[in-house]
Amino acid sequence: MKNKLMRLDVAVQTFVKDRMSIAAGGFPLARQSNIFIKEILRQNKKGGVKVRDLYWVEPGIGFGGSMLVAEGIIDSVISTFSSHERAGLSVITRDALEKGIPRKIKWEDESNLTLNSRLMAGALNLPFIPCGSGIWGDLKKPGLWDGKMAYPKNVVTEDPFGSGRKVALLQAISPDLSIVHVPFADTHGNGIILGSMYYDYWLARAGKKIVLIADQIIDTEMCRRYPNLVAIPGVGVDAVVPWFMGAWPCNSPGVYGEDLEHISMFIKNSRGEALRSYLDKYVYSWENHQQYLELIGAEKVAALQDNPAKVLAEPFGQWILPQDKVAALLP
Amino acid sequence: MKNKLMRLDVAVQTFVKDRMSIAAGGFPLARQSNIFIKEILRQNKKGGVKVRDLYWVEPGIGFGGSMLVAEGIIDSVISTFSSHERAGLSVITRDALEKGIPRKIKWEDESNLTLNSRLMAGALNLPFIPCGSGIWGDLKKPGLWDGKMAYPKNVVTEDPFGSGRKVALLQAISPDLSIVHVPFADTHGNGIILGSMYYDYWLARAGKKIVLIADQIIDTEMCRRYPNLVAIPGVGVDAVVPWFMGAWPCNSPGVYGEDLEHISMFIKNSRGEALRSYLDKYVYSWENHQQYLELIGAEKVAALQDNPAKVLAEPFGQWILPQDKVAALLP
Amino acid sequence: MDSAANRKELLKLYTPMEFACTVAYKYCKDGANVFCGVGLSLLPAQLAQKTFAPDVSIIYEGGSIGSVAVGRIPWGIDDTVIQVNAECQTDVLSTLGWLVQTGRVHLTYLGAAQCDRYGNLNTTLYGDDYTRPAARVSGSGGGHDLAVGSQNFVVIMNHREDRIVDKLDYQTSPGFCDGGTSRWDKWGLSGGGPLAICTDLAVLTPNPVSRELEIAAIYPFTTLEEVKARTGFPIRIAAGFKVVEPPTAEEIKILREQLDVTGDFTGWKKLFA
Amino acid sequence: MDSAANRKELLKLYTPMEFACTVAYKYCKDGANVFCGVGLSLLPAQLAQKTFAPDVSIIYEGGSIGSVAVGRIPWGIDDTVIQVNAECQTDVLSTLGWLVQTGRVHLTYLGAAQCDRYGNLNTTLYGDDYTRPAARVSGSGGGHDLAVGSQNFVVIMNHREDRIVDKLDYQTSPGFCDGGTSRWDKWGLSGGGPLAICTDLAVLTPNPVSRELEIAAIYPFTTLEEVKARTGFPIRIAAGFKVVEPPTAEEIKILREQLDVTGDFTGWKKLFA
Repeated sequence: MKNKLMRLDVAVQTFVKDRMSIAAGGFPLARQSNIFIKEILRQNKKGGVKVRDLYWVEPGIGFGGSMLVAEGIIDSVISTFSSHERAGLSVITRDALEKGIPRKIKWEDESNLTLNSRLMAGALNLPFIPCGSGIWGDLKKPGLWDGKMAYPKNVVTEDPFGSGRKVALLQAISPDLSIVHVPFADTHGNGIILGSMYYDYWLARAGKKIVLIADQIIDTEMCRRYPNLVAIPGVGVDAVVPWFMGAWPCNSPGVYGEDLEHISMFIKNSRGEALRSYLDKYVYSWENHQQYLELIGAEKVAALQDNPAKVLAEPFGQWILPQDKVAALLP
Repeated sequence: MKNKLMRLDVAVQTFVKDRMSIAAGGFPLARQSNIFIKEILRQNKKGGVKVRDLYWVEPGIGFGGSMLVAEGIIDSVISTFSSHERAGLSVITRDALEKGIPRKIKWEDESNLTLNSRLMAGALNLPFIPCGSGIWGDLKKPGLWDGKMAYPKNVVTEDPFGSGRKVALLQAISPDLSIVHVPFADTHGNGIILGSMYYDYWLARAGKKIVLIADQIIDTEMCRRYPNLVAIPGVGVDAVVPWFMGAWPCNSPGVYGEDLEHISMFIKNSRGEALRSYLDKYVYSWENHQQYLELIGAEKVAALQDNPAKVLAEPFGQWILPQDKVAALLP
Repeated sequence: MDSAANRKELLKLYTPMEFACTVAYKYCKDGANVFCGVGLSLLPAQLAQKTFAPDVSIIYEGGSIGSVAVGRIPWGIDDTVIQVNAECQTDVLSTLGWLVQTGRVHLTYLGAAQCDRYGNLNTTLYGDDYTRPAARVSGSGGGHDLAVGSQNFVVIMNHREDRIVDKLDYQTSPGFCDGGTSRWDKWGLSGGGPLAICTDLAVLTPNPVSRELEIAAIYPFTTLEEVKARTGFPIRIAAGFKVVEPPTAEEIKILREQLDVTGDFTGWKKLFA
Repeated sequence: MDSAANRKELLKLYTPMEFACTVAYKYCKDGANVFCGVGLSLLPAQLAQKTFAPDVSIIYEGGSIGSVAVGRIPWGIDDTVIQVNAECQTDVLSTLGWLVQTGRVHLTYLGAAQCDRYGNLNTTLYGDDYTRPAARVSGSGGGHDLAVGSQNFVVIMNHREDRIVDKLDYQTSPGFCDGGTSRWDKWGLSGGGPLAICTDLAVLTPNPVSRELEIAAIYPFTTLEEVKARTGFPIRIAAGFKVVEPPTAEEIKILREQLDVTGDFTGWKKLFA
């Protein structure tokens, strides 16, 4: 099998195009693809990509998704909720939806089952999938609401096999790109997830292209020893970006916990000048992985790693490739 | 959570009823629910259950399924193939289909994707699911062929979302009972699979009732340390039957390999008196687990355990509960 | 009895949401599979688990099953503190799709921004224009799916005339739909709908025939008049109406010392500020 | 050249199925994702992997990906010897559903009981009565799904007039359906259909327009006449027709010493019996 390691900047330049649909994994506090999202913004500023209108698919719009909305490069969202969990609602998403700041965005509401089902249908190359959700209520109403519907919403139909049961047919979603943050991946693209999977099993598979961001690159021997832990088979993955602490300030169970302090600070700095300063510092100011880690701070990194969930990763330490070896493997 | 351990005989008496549908996991050489199947036959003889007509759903009819056909208690089969892999075709299934020996059975052919999809639909409580398979050819034709079709087969339809794509709608299968052999399960019903999953992720979930047969009962602490290895969540499982070597002569990766010698011998003894003697000895002659193991033979058991795939189970030995502790936990 | 004085006294001892939690947790049965969402809806199942229902299985939609939060109450179902000791980690399709839609989840606790007379819920937005909401709330998350498929659910929410309403601003999750048996006959939904709406003032339960919400109980610090005034539609009194007893010392001890230690959820720490 | 003598000599050195395998494995490209079934179809991808295509990824439908068989060639995709060192173990929905149906599988090797003029396959039964087949073979397994979704496939099978036929006894897996572009236009199937049928006598490939199978090559030990006589429909000669070169020493060495060690698959050990 092939070595699929790729530098962060190269991955964004290679896979991200304007007006594409991107499905991003994780959940508001967990394994969101934050470093990849930041790199989209950084490359956009540097001219490495030119992105104005993304079609964004994500279970819950939290930290990363909010930054894209804040920078005005989201045209449309398909999601099920928008919050930082107990830390609060997404101020940025609210401002966009309620006030059109910095721009009006189109929004399509789904439930977690309907959205995950739509992505599974995409992964299985089915044009649609039935669901018991989405029959009653407003979720089935047209969502992308700028007056020009991109497609019709749920079609409620009866079981053709005569049970009399009603289901909603949901249109499949096959995003142009799926991005998923994982704690461990090998050079072949085999991705291991520890802790809750959320949508990621099918969300990853749904992408026409699939990019993993991994905190640690592991020796393939670990996959051979624990093949049933490989949630995302490398044979379907297009690239793996190694980036320790890439999900920060979200958690990456087994490697580090969520930085609730930082997320709360972000929510408080989600408007105007404070937001500008925040983005300047945390998205645009640094130049490389080392500076990124310095920005978080060695003490903070250590504190986030010292998390009860680290027990989940304990058996695997011996297979983590050292940084210099990973650097040597990066084309 | 509750202790779901159950004795083999009690499990068969509790969950098996005549004219029910049973979906059985594994693949012809792997993790078939052979001990549970034998116990159905044994209880049938002893009067613990009275079973004449089972509706049998299994990816590939191999060892266990053939024994049920041989004893004439299968009315209908939904399957995708019938063989012992390289060891040969199932003589018993062929005799039933070609010559009605010992009785005519109804047979419905599926492909591995269509059957697994139908079971996934059952697991998700969907009445049907679309599929790209089952559009062309004879798989879509009525299968249960005694003149009284139980239900219509695949309905070919167009994507209601306008892509122009055609799909086959497949009717869901929600078997009354799913039985899956796993190497490890805890008392709460959390089932761990090592090696290929075949259909078992969704086949297990599809059952209205779910029974696991486990070679080893493990401490729940192992599930807490490797929660991502739990393929079948205990919260949905109804009972766990502890039975070391329960899949024999199939393999149970991590614990033992397939007994090709025995399977080849079974194929050679698949008719007439030889078959009778085989069943008398291997199904009906023994009284308890110890006698069952003696019948296989200690040397053979040791040889089958000494298999390169044992590396998959190496990290988990410390959590295997000793036999006396398991016995004490059995109600 | 002087109800105003009474109220004053009780609200020095307990917060309204502590009343709601201690009513809500009694709907949990031992051995049940219980689904928890975020915020306040996290508390009742954990309270039940620590008291009369040790064998309850708590399921979080992200895939965490059987975990016991370590150190603090989780900020969400995706918090690391419930990633630590789960018996099983699976995914949303297995929790909301398999377990919920096949009826294996006995009880779900949900929060809501609005609830209508038939127990239908809005967790999405306020305002009459979806394209520019007056206020966006979180969204469905798994709420819609749980309301559809869970055997039953209990809602915990605030009681104001713009929250317990005649008409939802957005129909996120089904209760009894158009009332009566329409949930099943007309809409074909599998689960049983809401057992109760536990607010900060009262407990509302569905009339067994019309499925319209009625006042089943009020907390001792309020009055029927206040509850009616704070309800956005004319509401009836249920048969067997009663006044809820205050939480027991044990309930309060567990809630405050083991669960909502920081007071973020029920606000109890403000009582002593 | 004395073709009878020639034939005799070559068949002392190689079995017909060794010819079939060494033709078939050349369709495999390095770096490709290749799907293997059971029996003979297991050999070509492994031969390619051990020669010019070290970066091939072998996928088995049960879920085993990237494994290298230990000790002996697997008796099936469920044999323990390919459970040992897989890089990933997943399930049938992920292999046949995700990888195959999204076009991520470049090449599949299939066996068949019958093949018709358009490369459609029967792996289910012989006879004209489904309810009482003259002979039951195995069944579809994943064959139908692979024939539908794999970018392309190559068939390895025996060449007899009742195997390469005008009309299948049972339509298990689609090739070019009714011929021409009907596979895509009429039936809407995603994959590209068969590249070649490698038999024990010849290599059949589809005409680029009609998609009817033609004789692209024969093995040196046979004749066009024999191949035509053993084909159940009048078959044309393809443009560029040729006679296949015998397997190389390296190919034979790997096939016999590393893959089909027991001779169960190609029958080579009988040559020396």
